[in-house]
Amino acid sequence: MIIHHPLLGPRDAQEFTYLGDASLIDRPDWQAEHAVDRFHDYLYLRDNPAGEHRELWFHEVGDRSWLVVTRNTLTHEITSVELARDVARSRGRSK
Amino acid sequence: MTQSNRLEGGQIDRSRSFDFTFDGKRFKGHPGDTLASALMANGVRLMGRSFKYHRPRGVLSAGSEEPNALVELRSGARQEPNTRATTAELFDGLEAKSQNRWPSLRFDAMAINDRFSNFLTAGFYYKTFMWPAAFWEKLYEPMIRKAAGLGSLSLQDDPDAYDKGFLHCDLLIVGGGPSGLAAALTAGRAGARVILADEDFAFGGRLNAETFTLGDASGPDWVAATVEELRSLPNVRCMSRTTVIGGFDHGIHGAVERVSDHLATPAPGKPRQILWRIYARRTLLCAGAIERPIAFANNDRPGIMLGGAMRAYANRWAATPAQKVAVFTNNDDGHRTAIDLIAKGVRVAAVIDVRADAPRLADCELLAGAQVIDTDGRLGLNFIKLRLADGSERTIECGALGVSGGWNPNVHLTCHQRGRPVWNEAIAAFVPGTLPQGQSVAGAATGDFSTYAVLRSGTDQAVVALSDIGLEAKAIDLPQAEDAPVNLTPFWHVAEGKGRAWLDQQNDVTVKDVKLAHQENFRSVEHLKRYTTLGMATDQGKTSNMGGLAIMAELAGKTIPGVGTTIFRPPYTPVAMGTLGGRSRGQHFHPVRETPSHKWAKEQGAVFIETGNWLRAQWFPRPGETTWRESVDREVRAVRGSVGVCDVTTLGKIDVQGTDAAEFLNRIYANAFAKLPVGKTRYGLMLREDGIAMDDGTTARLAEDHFVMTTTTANAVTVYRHMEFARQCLWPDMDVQLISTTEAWAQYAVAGPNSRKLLQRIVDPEFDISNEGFPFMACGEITVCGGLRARLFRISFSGELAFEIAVPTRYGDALIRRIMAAGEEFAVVPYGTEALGVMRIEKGHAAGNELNGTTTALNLGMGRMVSKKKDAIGSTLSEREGLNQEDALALVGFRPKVAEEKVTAGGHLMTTTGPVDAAHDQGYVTSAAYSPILESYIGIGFLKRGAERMGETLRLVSPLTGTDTEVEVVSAHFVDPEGDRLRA
Amino acid sequence: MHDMIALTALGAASAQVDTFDGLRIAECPYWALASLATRSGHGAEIADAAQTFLGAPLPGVGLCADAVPFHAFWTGPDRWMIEAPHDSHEDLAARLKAAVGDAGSVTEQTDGWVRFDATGARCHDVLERLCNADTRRMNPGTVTQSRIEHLGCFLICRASEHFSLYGPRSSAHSLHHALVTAATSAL
Amino acid sequence: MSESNGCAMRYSGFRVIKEALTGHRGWGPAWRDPEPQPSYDYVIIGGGGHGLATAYYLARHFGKKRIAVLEKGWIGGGNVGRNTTIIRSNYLLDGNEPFYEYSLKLWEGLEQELNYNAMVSQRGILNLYHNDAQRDAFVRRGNAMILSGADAELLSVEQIRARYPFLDFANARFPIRGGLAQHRGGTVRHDAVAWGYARGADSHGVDIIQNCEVTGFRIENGVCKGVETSRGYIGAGKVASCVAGSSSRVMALAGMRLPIESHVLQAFVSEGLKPLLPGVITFGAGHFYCSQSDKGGLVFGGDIDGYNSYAQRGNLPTVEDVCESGMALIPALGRARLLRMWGGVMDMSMDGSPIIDRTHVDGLYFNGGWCYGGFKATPASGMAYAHLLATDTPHETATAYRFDRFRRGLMIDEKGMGAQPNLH
Repeated sequence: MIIHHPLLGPRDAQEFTYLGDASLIDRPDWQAEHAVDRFHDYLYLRDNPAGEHRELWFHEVGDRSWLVVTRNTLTHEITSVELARDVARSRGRSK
Repeated sequence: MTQSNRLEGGQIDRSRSFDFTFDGKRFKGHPGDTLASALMANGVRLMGRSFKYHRPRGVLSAGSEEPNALVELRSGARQEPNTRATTAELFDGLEAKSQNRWPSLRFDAMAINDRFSNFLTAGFYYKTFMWPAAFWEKLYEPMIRKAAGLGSLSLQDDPDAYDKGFLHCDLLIVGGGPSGLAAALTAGRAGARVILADEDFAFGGRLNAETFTLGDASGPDWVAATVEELRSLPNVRCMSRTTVIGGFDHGIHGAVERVSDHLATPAPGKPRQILWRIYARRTLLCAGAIERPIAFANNDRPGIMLGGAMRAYANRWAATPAQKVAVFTNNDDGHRTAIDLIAKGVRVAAVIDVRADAPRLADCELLAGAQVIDTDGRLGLNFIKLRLADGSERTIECGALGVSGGWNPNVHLTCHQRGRPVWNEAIAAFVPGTLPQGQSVAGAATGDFSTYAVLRSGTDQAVVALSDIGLEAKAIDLPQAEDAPVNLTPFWHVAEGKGRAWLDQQNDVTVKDVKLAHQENFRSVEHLKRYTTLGMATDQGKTSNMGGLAIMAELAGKTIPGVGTTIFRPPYTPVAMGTLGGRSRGQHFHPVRETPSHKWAKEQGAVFIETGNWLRAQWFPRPGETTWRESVDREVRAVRGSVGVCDVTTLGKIDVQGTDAAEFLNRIYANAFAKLPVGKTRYGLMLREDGIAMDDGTTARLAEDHFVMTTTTANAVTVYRHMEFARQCLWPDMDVQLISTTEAWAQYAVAGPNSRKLLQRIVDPEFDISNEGFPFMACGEITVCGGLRARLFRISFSGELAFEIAVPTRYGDALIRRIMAAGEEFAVVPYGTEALGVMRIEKGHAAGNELNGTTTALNLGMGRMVSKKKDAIGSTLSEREGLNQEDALALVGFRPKVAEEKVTAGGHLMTTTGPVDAAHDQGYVTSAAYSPILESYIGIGFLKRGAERMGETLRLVSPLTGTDTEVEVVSAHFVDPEGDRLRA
Repeated sequence: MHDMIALTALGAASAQVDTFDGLRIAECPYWALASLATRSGHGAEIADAAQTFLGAPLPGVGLCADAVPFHAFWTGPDRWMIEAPHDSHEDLAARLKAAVGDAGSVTEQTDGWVRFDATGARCHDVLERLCNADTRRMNPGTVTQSRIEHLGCFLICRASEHFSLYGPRSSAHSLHHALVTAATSAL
Repeated sequence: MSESNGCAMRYSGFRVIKEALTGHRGWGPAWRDPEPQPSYDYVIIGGGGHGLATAYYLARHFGKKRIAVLEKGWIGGGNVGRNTTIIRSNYLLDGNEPFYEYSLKLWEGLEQELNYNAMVSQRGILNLYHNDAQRDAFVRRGNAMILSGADAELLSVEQIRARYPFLDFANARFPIRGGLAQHRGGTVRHDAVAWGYARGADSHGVDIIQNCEVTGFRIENGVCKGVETSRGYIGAGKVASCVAGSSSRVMALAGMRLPIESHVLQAFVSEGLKPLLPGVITFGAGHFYCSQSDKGGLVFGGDIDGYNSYAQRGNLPTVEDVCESGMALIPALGRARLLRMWGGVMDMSMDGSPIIDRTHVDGLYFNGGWCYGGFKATPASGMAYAHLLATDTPHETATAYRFDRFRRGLMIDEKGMGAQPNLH
């Protein structure tokens, strides 16, 4: 596969390490009510769609950016690639 | 041996001869020959035996689709089973053996199977061999296994080298026949980066096999001129002997270049084959078409072959399978075989055309509306038996029969990403359907079979493909060329005839087998394939699948596309495993990581051990020491008695900087880090988000905004990645910067009561490393040996007074020599990973065996370290009940009741009174060693409620190793439990 | 000054050079390296400080900057590697840190890496056996990362027929073996 | 036991001979192709090995009637039809080992049970180790196996060399230092398992309905009443999902999110070769395991590609990685050719262990999360699932395979990789 890195352009997926669903960005608040349940859902449950999937890839043999890749799990077609840091910020994550 | 069946002309170099042997018999051939063409020229028709019935078989095709003519090529360690004689290029001294026969190809004892073929129908083995139960493995299966397989491996290490590489292009053209050449010329002239790949050693495809002219030139001459121009273009890479084996995601293709297979042995340092990974912006498939046979009774005798192959042998290789041949066809193209063979002076007995209205095209007898209903000849064809249009029978004597059932576009590569081909009624064949992104198809692979049409689509499709990527190209001027339409009446098998009619010649699947599969409800195309093994042989059914589908369609009352197709999967043709492995062989399977003291340790005669990719000194034997234990015991005693030095560079080191570095570490580690003072080091326990221990190590604070973290050797990469995840994805606005410095610094542990005294001779005097000036867990940047920058950490894994000292790696070798020289007075010893391991077990420190991915902080006795007052990765989920059970495992130590008895790592703990089984398991020993200090074996491990069971006697059972030892539960801190020594 | 003798990554006192028809592969131990990373919100300051220190602006994505005696190349978002002669700049990291102050994080990287330079008309024929970088299309003054023999490496195009390859120092022998094997195979 | 409306016909050597002599006209269909009934007591979704085995045991051992297996495509077309055919029970953890050992025992009697020769071949499986830590872990595992009633033997290098002289003992980057053998492990002809269970289930009256895709669940007041399918609504007393790689897709129709990701695992077969590998062997220093089929092909595989996928195909880097490891272990393989590669969709769970459990919807049951180890589990999975469906209590060997183990922190993590499915 080829991932179009937002900074570096097309790169072979072999340079990357895969983590999983991009929802892993949305780490719950440790002080929230039912934090254990929230963490359980966050860590263990997956949509696992057959179709478009937003997922985290790490450019390990590269610039060490974490990327959010939108990829179709039926065809492997990739429709968008973003820097995970930007996605995290856009989802309200900060410090 | 004379080349009795060699004809005039052809593209072979008659000025030179090659000697070769087949089954020990000597023959001669010429450059340009394949093994098959050379054997054919020498009058050899019998080349192999089939898989199940051991039927005598000859060549069916003239290409990589060959199911029959498979040989063991070369000998010794280079023996290469199942090699297609049809693609094996002849070289001087070539050796080939037939396979799957005993004692000889002509007299094969296993041919008895053929007599019992009625019992050995599709799937018969599922219905029998069940009684008595024990006989399957003892009798039946060994029998079946012995008969299995075709050729054999030598079982010697493959002596050849393989290589890999990466290529980039605008347009990858798969296939160098007329359409591929036209496309390459189009794209090449336009300046595009082109790769033209063809599996053959000669470009030209069918132009080499036919007698067509292009404009004024003969086919081969046009090819030569075109290739010459292509080779002159710097932007075109012409790769013959290169098979594109598969199309993968996003335009990546795999291709195998056979660099040295046409040589007796590869030149020194040169690879046998290269696996290329081709990154193509666009791909044009010009893979041509493959002819298909017609099934009829006993259609598998040597001499019966595809019509197109027969004329390829005649035209390209000047060889004929027999002096008198016949042709059996359902289409006009079949007649070309007769025309061409007649032109070559071969007698063509008749053209048998199933079509009642067949045109008379060749200058020989035409039997329109006739069918071949049987054949005769034990090891090669002698007679064919016909049913004529008027219903009468006739027998014709001939040594070969060219069979033409039409052509199947070679859609293989269009389907590798699970595209399905679509049915084209006009040619009664599947043509490409939905294509993978970036791929287009031209030439015969689309179902256009005339020479002019394939040239036209080659150049036109190249223009379109390039315009897709913004490159402008012009169609080339096409020469005048043959432009005949396809005239064909679909005809798959002759219904008449008592004998078996073969579909898959290699796996011996007949029309009857398909009928039986249908009868037993194995009707889905995948069930058909799996039940009968149709198309599962080394040719993957390139010439047989269509026939099977057609017959199933007939039986099921469906159309052929209604039955479906099996899935084409890579590789297009089988690929040597060595090629896929490439350079990663033997010692170079994975890169080696050497420590800074490697060279020195080697000089000392150290024994090395793999630790991941690192090579570490395991121990340093001394003269007179006969066992590793002697060396390791000595090293441990020396450290605990005076001082030793150990290379600990392999521990991961991550430089953490930034104004939020402290808070960041506070969230990465389960224990508190925010308030670690500058100049101090702290042990940290890192959890995964699921609350399980991930890694541990010490982290030093060099400045307010600067830490150096150490990880275990094994987890250096994962921890670094995990921290980048936390930094970029969880807390993107934290001011933290990370970088690995693992191998930038050579780091040595200097341990033992005399370690300070030793280091005082290394560390420059302005740095106070006394216990007061540099207490336990201190750290700092210093200089050594007269001004070399260094880092010093007062940390201890051994439990002794100890330091770790680091200098830039290039000085690591000098430093170890200095330390050894400076320590002579204290009899300093180098120690390896074994002694390190013994001492950490004596101290009860957890390492990889304990941090096995299932242990919690609580298990490790560090439950209280997990701060509940802060957010750290893993802290929330570590609150779950399963991680806090009352009978949770706890890390404790074990000593045998009898000191000489061994403690077995991996042994399980049982009470002395209860049963010994899984249900009563109390825990297990993770690490064990002989402690020369305690003069006893010791172990550490996990025990249910371990902390409460000090002093209890347990059984340590290891039925696997045959040991059963009584052990006492003790503290894991065997040596210096109060830690006085390390604070000294 | 100390008198400690440095070894090259290949474990010798001096650099290894291998020559082939159309290619020279040389170990280059004579360079000091320091990484520079921007602290949050200090982009402008680091740019100024680096410009002052290096005499050239910090290079953009995938680019290098040359300003004798320095060479800088991009390694990731807001991260660079600075290269300088080891003889004169063994303390490169300290000097760089002094120059950028709290605007940047600086880490000594000198001995984290081994550098091999491949020069000659045939260098592409060998590099294509080693990594997936499209070296024939790389412009002088660009840098990319690639996987060579399972190792993560930097590949710097210094001129159309001159590439520097930085790989992990501990695997210098494996990397060297790969280079030589590929060169023998291809040339 | 009733042999109600199935097309039962006893197979035997005698029968084969008789049919051979009479033109094979007597062989009937191995299973029927019935039209779906309006409703069943049990509807099993998924005609793979596990689904067919579940139906078989439900009918044969629990005496249940009115059972249907709904298959989207053709039976046996999922992972049972595309795996590397290995059976073994060499597990470490309490939650797993008894289950897999039970499965192995069921394999041992399978052919007589089914009257179908699935070629269960206990040729042995050997896991190599290359360092002390691996040895210690294997010792612990081997002991756990023996303590659970399974067999295990620790082999020395010399013992391994005697059986596999062509492994790289001389020049290996990671030398072989020993191995853990389970002699009762081995291989089974994978397609035959599906066909054998299908034939057995059919002969006990189970309706096997191919080309019938489930498109929805009818759930009323928290109770599952039946399924919508491409062939119409089918009512059901109990609905049992058993769809492996498609688990998330099917259960999403019931509004559930699972602790499962679907990943692609590639597998490979070489050209047919004369016998060289006597048993199953796994490399401990890379991703490679291999056996040789009764037809002579080397059947081998390695690691999953590592990314979520339903595409049933993988990519080149994994192929290369597997072959590099193969060459590192057996340098003679250089001249064997890889014939075919394929990819299956693996239901990778969050701890690498399966789930056989009820769901929060009454009457809806779930079996999945088999990762790439589902084939060897087929008999026990079928039996345990049938047990759960028939009695609403878990089978004694499958009590740990619950959904709530993640919430409660009772993961069954053989590899210790945590909640990252692609690492299991």
